[in-house]
Amino acid sequence: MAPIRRIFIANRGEIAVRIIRTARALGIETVLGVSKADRDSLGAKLATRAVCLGPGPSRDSYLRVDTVVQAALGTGCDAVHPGYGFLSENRDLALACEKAGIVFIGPSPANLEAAGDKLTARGHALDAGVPLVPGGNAASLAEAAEVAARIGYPLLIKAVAGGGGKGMKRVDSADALATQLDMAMSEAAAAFGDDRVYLERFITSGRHVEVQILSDGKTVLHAGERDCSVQRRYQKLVEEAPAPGLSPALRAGLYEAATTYARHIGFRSLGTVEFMVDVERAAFYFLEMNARIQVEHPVTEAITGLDLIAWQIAIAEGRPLDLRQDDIALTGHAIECRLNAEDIAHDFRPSPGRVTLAWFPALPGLRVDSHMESGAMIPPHYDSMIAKLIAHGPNRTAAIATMQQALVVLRLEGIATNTALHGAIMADPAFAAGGVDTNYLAGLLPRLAGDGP
Amino acid sequence: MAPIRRIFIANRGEIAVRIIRTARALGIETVLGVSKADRDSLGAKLATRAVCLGPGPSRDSYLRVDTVVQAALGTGCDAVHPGYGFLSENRDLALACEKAGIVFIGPSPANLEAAGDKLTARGHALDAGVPLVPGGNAASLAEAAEVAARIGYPLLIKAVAGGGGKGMKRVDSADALATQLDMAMSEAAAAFGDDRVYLERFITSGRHVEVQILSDGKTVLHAGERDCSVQRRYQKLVEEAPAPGLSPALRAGLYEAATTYARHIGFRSLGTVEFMVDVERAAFYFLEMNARIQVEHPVTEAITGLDLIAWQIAIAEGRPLDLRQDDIALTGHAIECRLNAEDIAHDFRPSPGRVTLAWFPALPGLRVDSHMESGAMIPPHYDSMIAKLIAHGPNRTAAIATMQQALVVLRLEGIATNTALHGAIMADPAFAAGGVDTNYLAGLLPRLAGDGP
Amino acid sequence: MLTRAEIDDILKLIDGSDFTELKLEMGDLKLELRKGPAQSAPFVPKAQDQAPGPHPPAAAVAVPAPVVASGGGSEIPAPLLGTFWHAPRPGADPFVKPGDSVTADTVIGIIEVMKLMNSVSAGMAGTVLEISAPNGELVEHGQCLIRIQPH
Amino acid sequence: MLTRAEIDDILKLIDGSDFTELKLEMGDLKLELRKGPAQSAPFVPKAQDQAPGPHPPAAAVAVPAPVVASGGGSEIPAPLLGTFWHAPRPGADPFVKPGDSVTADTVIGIIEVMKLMNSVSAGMAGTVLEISAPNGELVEHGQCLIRIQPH
Repeated sequence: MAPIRRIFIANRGEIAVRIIRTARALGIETVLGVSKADRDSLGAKLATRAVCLGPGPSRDSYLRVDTVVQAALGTGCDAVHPGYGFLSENRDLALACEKAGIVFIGPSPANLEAAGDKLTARGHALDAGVPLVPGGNAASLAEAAEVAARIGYPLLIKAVAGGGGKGMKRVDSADALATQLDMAMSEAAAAFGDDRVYLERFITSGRHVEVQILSDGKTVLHAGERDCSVQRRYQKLVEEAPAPGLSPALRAGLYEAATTYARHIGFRSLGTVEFMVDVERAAFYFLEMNARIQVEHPVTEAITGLDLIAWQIAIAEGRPLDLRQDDIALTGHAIECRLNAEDIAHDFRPSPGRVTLAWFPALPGLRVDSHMESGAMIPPHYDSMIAKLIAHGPNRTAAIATMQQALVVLRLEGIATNTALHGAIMADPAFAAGGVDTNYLAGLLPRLAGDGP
Repeated sequence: MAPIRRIFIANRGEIAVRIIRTARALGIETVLGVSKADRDSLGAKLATRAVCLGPGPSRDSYLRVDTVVQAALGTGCDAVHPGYGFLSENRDLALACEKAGIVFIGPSPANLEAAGDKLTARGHALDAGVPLVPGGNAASLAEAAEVAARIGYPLLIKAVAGGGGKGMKRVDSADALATQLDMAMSEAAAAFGDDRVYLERFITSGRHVEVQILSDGKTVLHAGERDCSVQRRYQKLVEEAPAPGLSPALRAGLYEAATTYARHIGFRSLGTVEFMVDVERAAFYFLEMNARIQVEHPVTEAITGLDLIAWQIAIAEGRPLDLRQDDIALTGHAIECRLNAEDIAHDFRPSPGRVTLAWFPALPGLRVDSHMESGAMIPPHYDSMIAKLIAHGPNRTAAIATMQQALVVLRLEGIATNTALHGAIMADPAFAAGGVDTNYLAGLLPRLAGDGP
Repeated sequence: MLTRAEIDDILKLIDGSDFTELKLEMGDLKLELRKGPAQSAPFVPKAQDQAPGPHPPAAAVAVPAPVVASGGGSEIPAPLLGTFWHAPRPGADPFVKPGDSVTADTVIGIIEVMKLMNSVSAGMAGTVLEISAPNGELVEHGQCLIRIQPH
Repeated sequence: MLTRAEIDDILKLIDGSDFTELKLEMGDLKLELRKGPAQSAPFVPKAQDQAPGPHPPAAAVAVPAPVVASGGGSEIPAPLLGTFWHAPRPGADPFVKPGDSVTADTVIGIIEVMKLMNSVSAGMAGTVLEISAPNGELVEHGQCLIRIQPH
């Protein structure tokens, strides 16, 4: 396959800037498709060219497969990078690119079907012998009640097409099932244009650990794991690599399961296999595979030294992975904090608006991925994440110290942010000890507000 | 001595931002004294408060000792940080601070006299048994001719009060002496308000190597050396740490000479002892001591992990250095490129103006110290340095690779910059081999222009 | 000439301030800006609120009222990104040419998105001054398609 | 009210554009800006070109012509940074008070820089509207000292 010369970026925000960074380093031109609300965004300035896809709301711009492909063709792009979210795991986009003779920088339509549809994904996990959380799909309340009776409460309803916590609902008892099912289905429809959901047993105490996969379709490698247990309402907030306190056997088991799964579905691209880990029982369950670059990929880049976007492009170009597993060495510890424009004092409500001052300190070991600059407008239409701080140090303590300094020193003004919450997490002894589970943040928040024990 | 609570920063540009960064990390407030031309600078936005000292020209603002001290008193500051250049080694400012009961974050007036006045500094070096380049002072052409007869040609005329190459002139033969002396004296007067100069034998092939000193007045430590041989007209352009290819014996000799000198003059603060190194003969000569933080301090911070500004503040607060020499470990290799707003295609003439786009990539191992942002104005009154890129890697090759990527990917538009020259240096096999001397850049420039061999 | 970037700058300035009125004169151009609920903003290109979804070739897309007055004409912006066609099919007469009178409903061109043809109407009555976007090339959302002298 | 930051924003905008004229009306305030060598800029606070060096207490500092018209008055900016004194010595009558008539040479206050007293004159004829900078406090270069209604 020919080298890629011009990439159409079908995304926005920090990941658009991130993709442009690597493209520039590789000498590849970029065309950024922006919504009207993102016309003046940093990504639009940094791309070789920006074209306006449509009005602000995502469904009229970033989520329009036809417009994206037309824009890519019309601007002479030979590849499309979908980033994360939006159309990143949309089989229709991958198919349309294939039809239009454009390289989709991601897995094949077949891979997307195998991994992107969570029900199919569970089937493949079963076939591959990868342990699964008990659950099943439900297209109606009757079917949901049936699955619930089999797996018991509490349970989680998840969007089949989902990701990022959207369309995800916890149900604690049978009488809440109908309402939560309705809400999950309408959220899923709104977020993904697909209201299919499935039910899964809720693991009350577990850690979210995921394994980064790189595969050229023949060689399947992992680039270590990430721990993403610090979540609020299934939205990851803090991620780190490696996962603290895993036994070598457990870690090896995760790597083996993740690569087995990827190999089983013939995966070719970058992806992540997510697990729920029950540390006490040294057990883990397959959750899903994300067939795209992830928000938290920089922590893996920090400890491996790999440029994952560059590898993703190389694989899309058809180049074989000229790496062996032993070439991927994990060095030190990295932590990422997601800074969101949200008001933590008012139930985390989004805080769009004009950023009057944006400045991040040049601390050794700190990387900042962001589309913020002084004067930037945060539109109300999209995700509230505005920056990722990634601290890398020789060990976890050093990474936390760097992160603490960054959180104190940075300036992000004009909007409310969750910076103080990150400061509280970094200063919390339970987080410092390492290995918190997915219930951790829900317990920390009342303590911080002073109305907990 | 009491902890410092509010620092008056008597400087501008990237070093003002750098000082604010550490002050914020330490919980210290900052007041930035700005000229009218710098009212809207990034530093003015980041400081707790900014006050306007006077009009744009430095002599009417940044160089006015009385105004600076009045501004520091009037804004309730308990300390003054002078940065580098401007009043950083001005004994009058240190004395005025002492008188006003304000901590001067730098050495004592006596130290400044011993180190800052280059003639006195040479005398101390002689006393301390540190090797010196042959030379002597000259207040008139007659005296200059006498010194020149003794040391021979080529020779260098240097400003007694000088630094940064200002007031420095090379004289190749006796008939050029009068003109160059005049020019050196008037440059020195314009730059430092002090026209005294001295003459020194010109070492035709040498490397500029300097040792970073930290001293609380009792404990004198070094933090390794920096090689600053890539210079254009005595202006450093690229610096690195450690210096490539020094023998362990030569390196140990430099450390010994630097700490001996600092101890001899009872130095207390951060400082740098500069040497000319003749690698072939394994010989070195004392040049001068800079009694301030230096532009190139980040390469030392990169390989030591120290925050030198924080140590400078701690020493100024009277806290003892709770470090031993063994605590300062040197890890990996770091390179700094100074990005200047200058037009390399037109004899490096300065290129002030409005920066339309400023963006630096968040590369792992890259630190960017800058006051640039999109829309920033570069006034014509000051130094043309607008950003420092510092690349740190496990070895020199890795640091160069990171720097090369940064130079390709960054965006600095609306003005001319020397980015391409840095790219050429990083790609040059002679630089890659390591250990170039101070003639290197003068030889590279014609080669790049295509009119050399 | 006012560039798009300058207009954006002015809007940003107005956006962040308490100004209620701004008048700008520059050569032929006279610019007046007012803030306040009772007055219409005669300046900002307005996006369609409805998504211009894929619809049958003949379906007329409601084009927003012309919004940028410059050089005596009003710009008709592309309601969606796609390939702009001057005529219903290759070789046919163009929908409109300079000098033609149009009403709000007159079809001025077609925007093709992945083989779906979306007709674009003028949205205002007037005389066509210029066909600004070339035939068969990509237009982005909001890009000027033609300029009209309003009646 | 126009704030200083807003004025700076406008100046930045003008600075980077090809505008030759800008009119701004806001309540009572009417602002007109023109670029071009033949016309004076009635808007930008002008810095003294001469450095206000340490000079004898009685030496009158040439204050630039008032430049910011706001609320009907003109601001007299501090020619240098220092402590502003309303009166020649503690307890004495102030140099000027609201309602006083001043000429260009009338001393309106003293700016002390490290024990050196620099007298500041009005620089224009008019009636004092307000003493804007407090007695005995730091004023920065360019800060408004008093406001004058020009004659």
